[in-house]
Amino acid sequence: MLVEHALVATAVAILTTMTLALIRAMLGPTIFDRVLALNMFGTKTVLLICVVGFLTERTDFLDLALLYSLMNFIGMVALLRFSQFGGFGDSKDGSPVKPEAQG
Amino acid sequence: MNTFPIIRVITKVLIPYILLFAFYVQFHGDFGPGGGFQAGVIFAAALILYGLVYGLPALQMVAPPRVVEKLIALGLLIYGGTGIACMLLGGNFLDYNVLEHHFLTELPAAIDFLPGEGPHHFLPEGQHLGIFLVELGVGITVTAVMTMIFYAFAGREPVA
Amino acid sequence: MILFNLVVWAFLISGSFFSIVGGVGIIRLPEFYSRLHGGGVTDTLGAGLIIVGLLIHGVGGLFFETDVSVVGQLLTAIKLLMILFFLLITSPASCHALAKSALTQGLKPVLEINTIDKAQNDATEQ
Amino acid sequence: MMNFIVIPILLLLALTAVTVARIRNLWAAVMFTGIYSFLGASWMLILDAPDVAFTEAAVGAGISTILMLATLSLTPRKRHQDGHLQSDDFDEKPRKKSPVWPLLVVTITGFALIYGTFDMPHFGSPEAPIQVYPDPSFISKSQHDMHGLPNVVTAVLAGYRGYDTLGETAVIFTAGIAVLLILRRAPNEGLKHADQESEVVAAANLINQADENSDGELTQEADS
Amino acid sequence: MTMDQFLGLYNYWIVIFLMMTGFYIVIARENLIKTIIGLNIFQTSVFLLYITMGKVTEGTAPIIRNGGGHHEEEHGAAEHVGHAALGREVELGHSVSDVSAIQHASYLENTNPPASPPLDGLADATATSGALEQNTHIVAEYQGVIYSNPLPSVLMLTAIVVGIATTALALALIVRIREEYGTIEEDEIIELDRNS
Repeated sequence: MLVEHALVATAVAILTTMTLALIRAMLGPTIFDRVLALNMFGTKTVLLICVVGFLTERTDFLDLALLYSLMNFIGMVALLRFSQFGGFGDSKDGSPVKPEAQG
Repeated sequence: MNTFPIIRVITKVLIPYILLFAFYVQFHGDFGPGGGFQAGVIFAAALILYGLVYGLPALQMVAPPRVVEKLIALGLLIYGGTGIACMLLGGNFLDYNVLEHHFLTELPAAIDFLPGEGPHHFLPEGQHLGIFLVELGVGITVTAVMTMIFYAFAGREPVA
Repeated sequence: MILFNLVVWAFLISGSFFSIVGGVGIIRLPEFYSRLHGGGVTDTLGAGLIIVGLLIHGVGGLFFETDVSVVGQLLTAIKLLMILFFLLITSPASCHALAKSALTQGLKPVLEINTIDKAQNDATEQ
Repeated sequence: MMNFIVIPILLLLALTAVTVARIRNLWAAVMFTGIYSFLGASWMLILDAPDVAFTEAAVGAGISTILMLATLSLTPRKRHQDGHLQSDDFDEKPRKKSPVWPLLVVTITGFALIYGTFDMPHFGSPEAPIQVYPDPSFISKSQHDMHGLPNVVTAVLAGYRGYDTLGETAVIFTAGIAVLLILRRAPNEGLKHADQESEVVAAANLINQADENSDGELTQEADS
Repeated sequence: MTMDQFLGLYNYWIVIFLMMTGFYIVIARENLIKTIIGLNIFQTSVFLLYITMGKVTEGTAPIIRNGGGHHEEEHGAAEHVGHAALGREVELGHSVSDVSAIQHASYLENTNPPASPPLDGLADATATSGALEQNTHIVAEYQGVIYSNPLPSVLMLTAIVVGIATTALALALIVRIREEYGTIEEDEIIELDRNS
């Protein structure tokens, strides 16, 4: 009943979930399903990094997990942006708004 | 993304932390994973996130292309200048040992609470100072280049 | 010590459980808006439980092991808390934005059970 | 114990790469490239290269994805009347060539490379040439030279190989300038600019007439 | 082939598989963006190949691990080294307080030609850490901890950033090609070139 065993079991569970998310991303059918699967995949990678960090006892690598979660969000916003507006033309929803205009 | 108020608010909350994280990666790079390349990319990613959510004009008010352009060259200048400074101080190009105790590295006596003798130094070794400057140059160049590339792509009008 | 490990075990295993449940949900559920639930479960509950388990494990090192640096463990705990903060903020926001984006682009939620099969067929035919 | 984690990651990597090769929708292909980068970075972390994992995650999954999406939004196959785009505008054209020859070439190359691996030192072997050649004790030496800088990667990057990193930074600088030179001005803006100076217009006309492959649009612009 | 041999080489095989997938995309697909994606996959697998080689069994990442709060520890190590240098200065007969002399001497010391045979390096290391004596094989070790090789990390680190810069350049060219030709399919571009 070492904690290491639990960590390995968790890592395997996370990898299983990653596989399932990957399968959904491959199946589609709509683009939103894929983006959802990508988002989930990214979160699972963050968790995997945390668990591996504890397993190898180098917890100073948690910086990486932080970075992964940030990049996940940024990639997600980019996908949304380009799927919604097809580029940077904000013309469809009015002229670009100053940052102060909306909370 | 004007129709996504939640994403706008979340972005506004997150961006300071991302910038802070970029600085952490830049200046903690000697002690943990990280360094100029990574910090530059993260900093640029924060700017790009702002641009994605609030639109390109808003981003260009924050980081005007005119300034970012110059930063591209500034980073490389800092890098090369560190090497030249080493040469002027009597060493070889990029030989950081000669930077030792030359630049403002002495801790003022008023805040010198470290144990042990004598005046202490912020950056006790020339190597540390040199690596710090070099990484700073790399970070500035990478940030500016990535931001400029983003401007170039995002400012392009699509043709039919 | 054993009790402590048991708590860590419980958190990690329950987190893994919810994670896999969400994974199965994202595969098995019939259409996009119901799949969002699967994604939501793994991203918040599963991730939260696993990170809290790791947090307890990390803090427990302070009490039960001798050669541990307090600063290092505290730093680890702070980093884990920040990761949790990021995950708990960004995942629901992305899920919401995704659902809203899908809705505005004309992907209709399927409201009756009977029509799910038909909707799925339509979606695959696209 | 780590094998339980490493082998699934490798299988997922292979699966993702095959998916990228098979999928026709470029949008999804870019997305899978992001997943591939995440997985590769995770494996790099397990292989004791956190710095590289850091960079790969930031660059491969973040910036690279964004740039490719930006390019995609500028290069759809067709654009609808209102400028609206759908995800199937980014499909590749169905290809006519049969994939047999490329597959054959790839298979032969792959088996040749695999044949080459039989002579390689086993994974993680401490006697591998890379571990013994330059000087195995240079980690402790770097601690001496760099006065105890904990991150040896940074020490090598900015200290020992400072010249090299200066060169790399110059390469990034050059690539950034090149992108700006290519994309800065709007399409055909150069020719419009040339209109103001008659000499340049004459020169452009000469070039356009001499260069027979110039398309009609360019010539028209310069003539007007 | 035994299981050990298989497990010792399967990393390389996976990397080769990834590399060949990227290669296939590059030569079989005609869409320019898809080609760039294939090149990216190829590139990442080359990174993975190098990183794989740098790993040592039982090794850890090449960031010196300190047992305690690492700043103090690292400071101590630095001061220890500094004192050693000072001691050498005294032996050489220089004035200790003369900072520039110390700098000069340490500069000389640091620019010693690295051509000395590896055994000298080993002796140095044993003098500082004393950990390598009982080691039968040669691995990068410091204060009793084995570290993986940092050199592949350094090379690949810069390669990744240069890679994204060149990828951006290629994408910019693709944008221009799309504007001039109206397509990004290789065969259509060749067709247009032939017809014009």
